[in-house]
Amino acid sequence: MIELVRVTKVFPNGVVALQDVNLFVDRGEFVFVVGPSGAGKSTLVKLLYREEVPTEGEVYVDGRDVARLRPGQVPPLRRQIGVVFQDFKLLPNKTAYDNVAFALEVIGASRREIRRRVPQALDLVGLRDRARAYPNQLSGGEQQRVALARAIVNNPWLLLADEPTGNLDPDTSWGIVRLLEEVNRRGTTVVMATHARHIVNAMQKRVIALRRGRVIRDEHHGRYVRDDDELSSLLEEMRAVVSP
Amino acid sequence: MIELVRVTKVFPNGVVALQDVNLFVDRGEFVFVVGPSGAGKSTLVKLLYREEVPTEGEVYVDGRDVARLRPGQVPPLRRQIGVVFQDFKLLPNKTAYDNVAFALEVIGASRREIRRRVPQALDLVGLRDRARAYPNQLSGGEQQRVALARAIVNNPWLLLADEPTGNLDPDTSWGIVRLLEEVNRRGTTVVMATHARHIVNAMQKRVIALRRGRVIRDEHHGRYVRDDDELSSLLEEMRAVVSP
Amino acid sequence: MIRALAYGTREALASLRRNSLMSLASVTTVAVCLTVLASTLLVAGNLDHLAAAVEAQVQIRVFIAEDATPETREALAKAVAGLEGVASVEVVTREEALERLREQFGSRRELLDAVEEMNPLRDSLEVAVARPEQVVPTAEVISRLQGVAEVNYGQVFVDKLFSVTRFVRWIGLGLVALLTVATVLIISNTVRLTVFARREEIGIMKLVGATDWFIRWPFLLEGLFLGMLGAGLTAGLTWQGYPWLVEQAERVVPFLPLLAGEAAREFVRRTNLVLVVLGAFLGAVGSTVSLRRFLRV
Amino acid sequence: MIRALAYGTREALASLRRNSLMSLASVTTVAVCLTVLASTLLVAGNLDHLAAAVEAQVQIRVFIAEDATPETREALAKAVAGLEGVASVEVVTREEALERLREQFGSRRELLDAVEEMNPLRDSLEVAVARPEQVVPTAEVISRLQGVAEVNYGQVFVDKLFSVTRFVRWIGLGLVALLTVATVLIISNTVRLTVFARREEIGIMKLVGATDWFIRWPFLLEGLFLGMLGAGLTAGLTWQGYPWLVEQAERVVPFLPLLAGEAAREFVRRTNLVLVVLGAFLGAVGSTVSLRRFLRV
Ligand SMILES: Nc1ncnc2c1ncn2[C@@H]1O[C@H](COP(=O)(O)OP(=O)(O)OP(=O)(O)O)[C@@H](O)[C@H]1O
Ligand SMILES: Nc1ncnc2c1ncn2[C@@H]1O[C@H](COP(=O)(O)OP(=O)(O)OP(=O)(O)O)[C@@H](O)[C@H]1O
Ligand SMILES: [Mg+2]
Ligand SMILES: [Mg+2]
Repeated sequence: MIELVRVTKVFPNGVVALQDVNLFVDRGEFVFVVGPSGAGKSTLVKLLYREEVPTEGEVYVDGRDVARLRPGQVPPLRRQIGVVFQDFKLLPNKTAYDNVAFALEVIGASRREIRRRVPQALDLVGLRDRARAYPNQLSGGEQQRVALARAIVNNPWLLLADEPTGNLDPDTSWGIVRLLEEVNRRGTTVVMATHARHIVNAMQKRVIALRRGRVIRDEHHGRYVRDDDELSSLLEEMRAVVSP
Repeated sequence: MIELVRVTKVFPNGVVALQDVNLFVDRGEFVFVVGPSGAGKSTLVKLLYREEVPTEGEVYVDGRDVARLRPGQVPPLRRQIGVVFQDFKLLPNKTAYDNVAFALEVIGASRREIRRRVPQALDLVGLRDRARAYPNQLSGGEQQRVALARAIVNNPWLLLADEPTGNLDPDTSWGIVRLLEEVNRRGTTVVMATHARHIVNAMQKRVIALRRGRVIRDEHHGRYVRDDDELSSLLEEMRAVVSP
Repeated sequence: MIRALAYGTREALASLRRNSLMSLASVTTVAVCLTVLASTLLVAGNLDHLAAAVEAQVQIRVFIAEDATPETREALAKAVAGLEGVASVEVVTREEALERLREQFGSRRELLDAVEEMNPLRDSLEVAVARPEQVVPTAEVISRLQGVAEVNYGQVFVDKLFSVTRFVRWIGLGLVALLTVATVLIISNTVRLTVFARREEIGIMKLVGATDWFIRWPFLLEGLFLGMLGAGLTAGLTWQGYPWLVEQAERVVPFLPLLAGEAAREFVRRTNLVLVVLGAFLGAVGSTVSLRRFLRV
Repeated sequence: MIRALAYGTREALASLRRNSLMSLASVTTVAVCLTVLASTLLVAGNLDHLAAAVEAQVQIRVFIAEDATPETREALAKAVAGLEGVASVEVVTREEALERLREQFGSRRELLDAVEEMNPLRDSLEVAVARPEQVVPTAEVISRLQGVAEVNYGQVFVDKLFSVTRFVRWIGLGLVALLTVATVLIISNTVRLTVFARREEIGIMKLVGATDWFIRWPFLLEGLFLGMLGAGLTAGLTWQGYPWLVEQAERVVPFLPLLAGEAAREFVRRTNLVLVVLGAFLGAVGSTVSLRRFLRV
């Protein structure tokens, strides 16, 4: 359960990243957050795991006002949330395996548990054979998938994925999205900020569109842009395919 | 002019990133490099500006065997090439403006020249108003565009763009691609590794497809995948749009 | 708890391996700092030892009344020996006193032949005290004993001597204090820099939900290991090096009272203990404290 | 060239500002190291000064033949004063010599009343030499002059004294050497860590086409500034602190010959010059050398 009440975020340098945002996401929902570059998608996501705190308004995650948490309450919050960061944020001194294991070590899982679940998670993102590679030995898309494996390995009730397919080819992207759908079906709330138009359109999930820090659209079974724009661009593409 | 002759790249940990790759790109061409995650696209690009050297074979850039350059000849090579790195590689301690200016300072441009060309470049990528922000104060897409501005600001004869639209929404992506096309029309050779299927398909440029380190396709007026796959997936999407 | 310890140790060792360049730099710095500190401690210890040796040479000379019999003389010697703080008493008869004087005159001793038969000197006691600061009160007490004609301990000279030894000890202490502060500052700065070099890592850990202690723990152990390793190097150096140096010095200045033998070994042992504790403490606490500003994520 | 200098300075200053935490840590470390080094230099300087003062008190006593007239005595004094290396000559008549002896005997001076009229002492010259090592050869030369009965400079004592002063100087030198090595190691380690913390930046610059010198230049200047700043702090401290310390010391041990006044100022001035040069050099060269391994991209 996520709720934003009249949230405004102004950065110290004066940039208004979010303005008067109201939002309610129920447990178990699958939500896309879309919008042009710099619209405030990442900022919205960062508010939820308290990398940022709102300048005004309240952010409730699982019923608690995130901005009012005492320092000691922040780690427990974050441990219930899986995050795929837009810039991955893998630990450079740990292998892919250890990066994923870290999310389990943090919650105090036993070594047996870790040995069981980490390979599973790496399997799910198709990286079992790259487990021993360090982040700087992985391709962009591989790093992104390690980040995803880390986010889902401890079965969080909330998964925040910030552009989780930006470095993936369409096929792999689809695999990842199906994985997210599966995770969602098992009860995890998924919030995914993305630019992948085709994925958003095909998934028929709730779409929240941001523009210059404001919510300009919030539709169930939504699409990346409004239908008419979408159709015309598809037609244009078809023409290109049919007559090279 | 770029030529790869029987290039193989095996990383110290045994991963074969490129295998027996032969390639010729003429001056002024616009080439897409596509392929699934981990196919070797970034490795191919890295060979061209000598971040990596081939294990076997030769890489010629502008007629010189890049692997055989003396250390002192590497900076001049790199200064003639603009690179948009997949992970941006912006200098964290410099503002957007200073990051772009750096590429000019490196070639010894005068301060007047710098003051003239940096704002122009930032304009082209739509970031003039974010010039004073540091990388950690920019959104993912904004950082990516700063990286692009840095790559084009000194009019390189070769532009290597590794996934330059991965963090951009479709509209902004198109703007960027048009910019690359414009740069190409002015004479710059452009090599762009990408997953943006629609862009590749619409652009009707040469497409080099990699798979597991091998070139599996090299077509002029190519597409992201073969036509029949493409058409069927488009039809599927249309259906989704027309009947929600 | 055991799991945390195991985890922390594993992480700390892995990090030492992965950041070997940084580890090397820190260990060297710690070792160098502590070596300098140890040298200063050893120099200060020797200065103190030297001052004590010089001070121990201060004696009280007690002239006995000319009419005293050998029996009163012995009785007085006994009484003085029984006083608190008196280390030793030696009886010097007037004949012995003249003999010493003769020796001092050296080649011109014929000068004293003239006074041989009349010998104007008196019997005396040479009294050594256990601790220098007891010279003045002890002399005071002795002067009030029966049969004592005069008490002499070279007041002016002793005052000078004591102010010099005090000064030398101060200098030693001052240097040790300076070096201790310097060591603390430098080691904690070094630790701060190594933590700084890994600030991103720390931020990432926090964002993934690690508690402060979960992050601190491996850093603490790593600092502990580094500090102890550096201190260990220093300890090995002083353990081997100090006796060698003393040996060299004794060849040049055999008459100087340097800390040597068992006493020296004991001193070096204690110094090394201090160093290892200090190194471990600075490493552990330093890295823990330095972490603080990067944990606010 | 001018553009490079301007660019480098701009970059170095910007980087100092942006990396203020790291800059602070390095400046502190440099300042602390150099302060310790400066203290050691000043202590060593004073030890040397002290040793020289003690050595300067060694004199040659020349006994004049008993049959010498006052004229030959004066002639001899002149001849000795003319010798190379002789700093001063004082004539001590036998009467003066007896007077001195009497003073030395203190309360027991009546002992000498007996020898008053026969005075067995001889006229003598007290010769001071300019440099301690001239004592032995000068005594040798004097002993061969006419009218000289005996030459005495307390051979055993002088040998001991010289080996002590030599030893003290060695200790001072040893400490200075140790501290210099330590300073070099610590500062270069610190610089290495600051460079390490920015290894990514350096890699990026290279990938964008910067030459090694283009990257090095700001780092070099930054190291130079940091080193000079740290040394400057130390210089200020010694410049103010040393005279104060000497003042304090002179209150406690006024008779000890410490480096003070103009000589001290000159010494501190020279020490500070060395420190600033050393700081600047270590900062500049340290950062340049540390860069090397990160430039291989
Ligand atoms: N730490 C910061 N300080 C100042 N401004 C910031 C900061 N972080 C983000 N911004 C600004 O806030 C705006 C919103 O940023 P945000 O990262 O939320 O965008 P986004 O929607 O995620 O964009 P993208 O799709 O490019 O990732 C941008 O204009 C950005 O420059
Ligand atoms: N430094 C390295 N050491 C070892 N293996 C590496 C290294 N860099 C890349 N690889 C491996 O080489 C293969 C090709 O990597 P590359 O980065 O070229 O892929 P890519 O085509 O760019 O993929 P993506 O689309 O995900 O960015 C991958 O399997 C990757 O794990
Ligand atoms: Mg974003
Ligand atoms: Mg890549």
